[in-house]
Amino acid sequence: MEKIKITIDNTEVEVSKGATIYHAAKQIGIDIPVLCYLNLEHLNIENRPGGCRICVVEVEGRRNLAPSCSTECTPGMVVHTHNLRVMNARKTVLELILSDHPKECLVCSSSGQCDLQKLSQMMGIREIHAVENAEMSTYRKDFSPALRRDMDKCIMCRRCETICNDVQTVGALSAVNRGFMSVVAPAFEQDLVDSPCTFCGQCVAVCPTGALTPFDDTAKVIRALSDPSKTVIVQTAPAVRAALGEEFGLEPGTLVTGKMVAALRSLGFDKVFDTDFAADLTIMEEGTELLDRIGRYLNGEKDVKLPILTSCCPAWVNFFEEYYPDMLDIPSTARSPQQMFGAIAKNYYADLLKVKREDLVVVSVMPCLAKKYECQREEFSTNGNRDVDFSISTRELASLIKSCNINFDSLTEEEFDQPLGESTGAAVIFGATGGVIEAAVRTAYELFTGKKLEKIDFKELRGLDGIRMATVDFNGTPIHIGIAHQLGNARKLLDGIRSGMYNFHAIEIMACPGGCIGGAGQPLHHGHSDIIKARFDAIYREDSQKKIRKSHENPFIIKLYEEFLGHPLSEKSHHLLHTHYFDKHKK
Amino acid sequence: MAQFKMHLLVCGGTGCRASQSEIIVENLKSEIKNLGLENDAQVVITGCFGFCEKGPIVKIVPDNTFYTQVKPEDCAEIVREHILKGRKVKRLLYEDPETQKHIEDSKHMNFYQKQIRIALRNCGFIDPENIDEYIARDGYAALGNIITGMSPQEAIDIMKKSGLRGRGGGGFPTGIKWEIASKSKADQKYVVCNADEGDPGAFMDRSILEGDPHSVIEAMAICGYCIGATKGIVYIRAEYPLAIKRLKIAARQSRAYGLLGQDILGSGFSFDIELRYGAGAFVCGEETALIKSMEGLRGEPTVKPPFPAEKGYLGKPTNVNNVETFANVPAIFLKGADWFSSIGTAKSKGTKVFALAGKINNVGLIEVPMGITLREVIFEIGGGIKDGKKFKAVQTGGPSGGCLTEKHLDTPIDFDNLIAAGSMMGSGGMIVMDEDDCMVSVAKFYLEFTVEESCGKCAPCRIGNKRLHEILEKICSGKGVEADIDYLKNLSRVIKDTALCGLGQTSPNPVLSTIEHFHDEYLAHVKERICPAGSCKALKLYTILPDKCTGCTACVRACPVDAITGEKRQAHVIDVNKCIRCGACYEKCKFTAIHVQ
Amino acid sequence: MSALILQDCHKKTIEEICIYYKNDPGDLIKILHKAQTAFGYLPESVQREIAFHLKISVAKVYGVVTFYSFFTMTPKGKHPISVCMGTACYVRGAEKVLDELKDQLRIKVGGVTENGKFSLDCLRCVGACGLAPVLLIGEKVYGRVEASQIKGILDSYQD
Amino acid sequence: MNKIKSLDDLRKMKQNLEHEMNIREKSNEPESLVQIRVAMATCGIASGARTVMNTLVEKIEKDKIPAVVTQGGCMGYCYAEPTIEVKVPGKDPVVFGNVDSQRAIDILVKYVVNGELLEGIIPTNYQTINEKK
Repeated sequence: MEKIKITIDNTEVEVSKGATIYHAAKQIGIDIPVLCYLNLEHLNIENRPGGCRICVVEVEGRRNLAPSCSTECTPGMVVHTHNLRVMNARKTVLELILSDHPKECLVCSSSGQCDLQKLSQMMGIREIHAVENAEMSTYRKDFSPALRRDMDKCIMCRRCETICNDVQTVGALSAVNRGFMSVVAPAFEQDLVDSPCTFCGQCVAVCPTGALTPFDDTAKVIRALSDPSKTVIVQTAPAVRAALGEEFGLEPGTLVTGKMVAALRSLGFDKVFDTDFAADLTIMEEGTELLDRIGRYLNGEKDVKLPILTSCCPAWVNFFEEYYPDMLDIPSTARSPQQMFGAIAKNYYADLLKVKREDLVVVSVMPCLAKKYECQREEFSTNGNRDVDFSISTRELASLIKSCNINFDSLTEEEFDQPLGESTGAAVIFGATGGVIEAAVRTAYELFTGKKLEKIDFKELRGLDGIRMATVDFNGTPIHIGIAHQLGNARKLLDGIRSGMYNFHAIEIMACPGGCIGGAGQPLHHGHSDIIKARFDAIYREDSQKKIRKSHENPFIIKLYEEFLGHPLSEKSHHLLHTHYFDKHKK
Repeated sequence: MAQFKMHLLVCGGTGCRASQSEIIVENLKSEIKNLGLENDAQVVITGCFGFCEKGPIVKIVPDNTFYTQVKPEDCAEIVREHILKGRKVKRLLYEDPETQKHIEDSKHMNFYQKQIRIALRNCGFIDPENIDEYIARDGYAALGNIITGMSPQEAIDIMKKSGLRGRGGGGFPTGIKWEIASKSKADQKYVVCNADEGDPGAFMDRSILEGDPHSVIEAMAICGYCIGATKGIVYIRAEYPLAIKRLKIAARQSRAYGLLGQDILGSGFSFDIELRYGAGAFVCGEETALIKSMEGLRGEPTVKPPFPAEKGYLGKPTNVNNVETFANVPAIFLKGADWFSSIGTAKSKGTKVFALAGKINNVGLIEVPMGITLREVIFEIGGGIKDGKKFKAVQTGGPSGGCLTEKHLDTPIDFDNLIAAGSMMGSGGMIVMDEDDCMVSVAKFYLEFTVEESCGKCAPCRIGNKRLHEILEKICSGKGVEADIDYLKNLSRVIKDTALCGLGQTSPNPVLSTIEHFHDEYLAHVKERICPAGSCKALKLYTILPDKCTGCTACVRACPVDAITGEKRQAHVIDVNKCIRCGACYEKCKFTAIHVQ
Repeated sequence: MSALILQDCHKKTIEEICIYYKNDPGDLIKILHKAQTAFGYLPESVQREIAFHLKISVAKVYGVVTFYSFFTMTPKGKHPISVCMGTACYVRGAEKVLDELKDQLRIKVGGVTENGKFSLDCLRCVGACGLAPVLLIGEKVYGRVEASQIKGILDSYQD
Repeated sequence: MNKIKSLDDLRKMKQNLEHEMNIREKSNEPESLVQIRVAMATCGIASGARTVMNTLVEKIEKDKIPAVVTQGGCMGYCYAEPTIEVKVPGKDPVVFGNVDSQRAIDILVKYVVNGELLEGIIPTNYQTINEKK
């Protein structure tokens, strides 16, 4: 790579050709502030519209200031990142942005998380020069089951637009209008529920302000907890334990399973269970379904639909219901772990406790916003009573813990309750891309071949590449597996299948970058994709430390089948653990 | 074939068509037929003559008779008197506003005397819908010479030598632009003609396309040969239906002659053009925004570099020039780079087309050599200020430009001098203002335009211009304070320094230049609460002239805020502090005793 | 925003326009121009249909429609009135003409009179600066318009 | 329309077409051309001015004489109609009376092209038609 030398703030720095001033500065420890710029290096996601103009610097010999995020270094360039001209420009531009931004930071749900707030603090903004009663651009607010849009707070960084279109290829959002009234919105500025939005929430995950925030049911959870007539149980998704600690200042990648359980118990949940239990259950059902289809396929049955697609991710389910209505028969019919847990809790566990379904409140803690929507789907309710009553996010759990005066750091680690708290390493890795299919392979291999698996780690299925393909040897039968995370990659894979370019037996798809660990309910990464990498490693660390690492060996799962379900794909299973899909256009 | 002795050239530009020039053509033709003069006189519909103030224009050659404001009912007289009997119809001749003399020969009109027409060489001269007339004037000869006898680099060298700079506003040397695009390697390249003229008050590109579409097509083909492109795209405003029509006709004719298409003139070079329509977004005049728009997207500019010459339309190297720039190209190759560079100033060669408008006698389109002074343009060609008022300022460069004043009248006009004076060439709009124009309001007017046309992508332009406008509004409504002027200045400078594209980077120019040249006027607004030009409604000062007031009390009853007091049959007084400047008293007073300042 | 429910013939028109441009999203703006010529405006249903044929998101189509001032989502009046607000017209009193029109028609810029007879818009320079201020009603150009003439001009549109 | 196949074809085509534009081209720079003005008032036309004009135009076109023919009103020499005024660049204008087709050609060939003096010049006080009231 060709190298060039430039001078930044009187320091010479050597950079690769093509590097931007922003990156060159970073190399020598100068952090130029940015607002619209977003670079998730590990995931190949970049948003660089050059629109906010906060990152401007002075380049000697240039007429105007240069946006450092998108100006390439040229040999001999002399850059000043903080002289009077630059500081004045940055401050003035920031004031302009603030002059069109509601000043309700104290009560904003992004308070403390907001990049704009942090920036104005950093820049020492103490007043906003503008005409009295300066006009603000205002828009209709939009509440959906998973997220809310308050676009008065939009600063047109376009991150959400880039994510929704270029990364996720969902196309729910676009910049609309022009000039002062321009904003990112669904078509006709209608509500998100009327758009193709999948509620993946990745727009929320990258929003630098409080314009896009999760729909928050924490208040209802608190009410349920304080209602003596209710038994409130909680399930926590695998990805939550790998990220929750970040909200309490712990290093990314710190596993806080035991502290999390302790905190939940101290919040007053009657039972603290694990979604991982349901994940093991999912593998039993989905794995069996996979083997059934492969078996029939190998027997030469013509109408067998392959590949089988995983169906744990509700945003992904929404995506194929919207865009692949012709392929609704290929995903696994197995419900997601969250919903399996809900169904078992309300139909099995409630009976064990001898409480009425209506008096058992099931709360889920999820890394995900789409789960908030999923638990509201009609098919997951019985007589208007949901299997999962409320879904709150990792971030919301953190603030609930904080607001209840619980000192997370000093908690003693505790264990999950039983029977719905036992889980295997296979369930843990559901939290990362490739994990579900690896878990399925671990079980399917043994069931298919009747042999014990020698090597439990399927490293060929792991990684953060957007699309991965691998072939697993099932004792002489090659099983072709495809993996994609982020919906744009899913689309590529699906289009390839539709056109006959790919031949897979099984495909795992997760809507969020890195899988659930990068979900929109997780602590915000603020553009640092290495955080996602750290969570990814933590998940596999937890797996390797587990005593049992294959779902079909989970003793409580075995017991559940013996006592209640019978066997995988039994009639009861079908009724409680499987679902069907809808063509969104026919709604 | 009949040998016509006279040609009646009738302007078929948008302006004259709006005043029934099509009917005029019909009437002239039928009267010629009536009198059996079909073999003597030919009626030709041409492009714009530029003298839009007095349209519709009928020009008769070879005697250069210039009839102005011709009405359909005048046609019979023109034919009977002039064509048949050789007597000019005096009352329709152009009358010099100074001498009040009718001028028989357009060569003697001040309007035309100082003009040199290169880009407009065929406008008002040929029938734009007839390719033969273009060919008769050496049309496509430049293209033919180049593609059969020159290497692309040789042609580029001529362009560079000519010193032609982009006429769209920036003034980037055209030859260098072509050279960069020619050196970019790609399987496909594009030549784009920017005809998305959007400056309010500038209409030269439209006039060229309406009056001489072939010159643009020829130049695009030349450019295509030079940079190695076989495809050309004209991005044109949808609001220009006539220009679109003429361009389409021209392209069709060129194709029929094989001057567009495969293997042009047996040279092996192929080139064709297509049209794309703008849809009402000023920012699409900026080349990166234009490219986005051509791709069917929102016309939002992108950060440069990469420049379109490296990565443009569909990611391919793209050369974008505007209409006027292209219109110069064939002439340069026909007459030589030396000829072209002999016209103009040291760094600005050739001519520039300006659209003269505002409070000036001769509104119209003119083409003058670079280096001409504003005084010559406004007072000689433009015929001075309307209604004998006093010249105050001239705005050049549209919303991106600034105001020039009395002290700039003798500055030679070229790219660099205008920038040094705080304005810019822009696309060539020139709006003349007189003593009745309030410069704060003028700045406000332009900001209103920018606010409406800002694409909204970058914060300084989206919000900053809005705030500038709000402050100007505040000053015009009499609520401004002195600190506002300082804030205007700082905000303007920051917007210039930080905005993403040319639109934002130049949008504060009207504010900065009016503050610089008319600081007193701003001060009068904020300190004395007076609008010296008397144009800001909220700053009008109403007083009662005691000697005229009869004390009838009509005004007292009209005043909605009881600001007028006085005894019956005694002179009344207006309390300035109470007065809301509604003007009700002024309307009611029968004795013109209310004085407005 | 008025809801136009597409009939089969409407759908066919849109399909033909899209096919003419090979369903190429790069020609979206041309397609929108043609559709607006065909329908007079671009209601939601038309935009949805176009998005469907071009296989792009409706949000993108809407984003483009709302970016360009030439495109409109409201039907125009029978006699669309446009006031030129170019600089030349502005300094020669276009604002007064516009105010008078607003008063007479009792609508704002961008509005349509209740009876659907007139709609009022501004545009930027028709290039008839010699005739400033200029007013267009339909295709007809009125030059050197004064506020006092407005009533007479409007009255001449009887139907 | 036939395709133009080469640069030569284009040049030939230009030559064939340019005469149609001559009148306009000439009007562009009248000062450098010989200006011939034919008096075309009623008296002139009655005496055959139109024929004279046609002859002039055709001859100029045929021989590519750098001259332009325009019409004028009555010059006041009704006794000598048809009359034409000829102004050679750099010289004072001269008026010829009683011009017929043959004389018109003579004037063109002898006076305009060869600069010979001809008979039949009407003495004037060197007023051009323009200045006449």
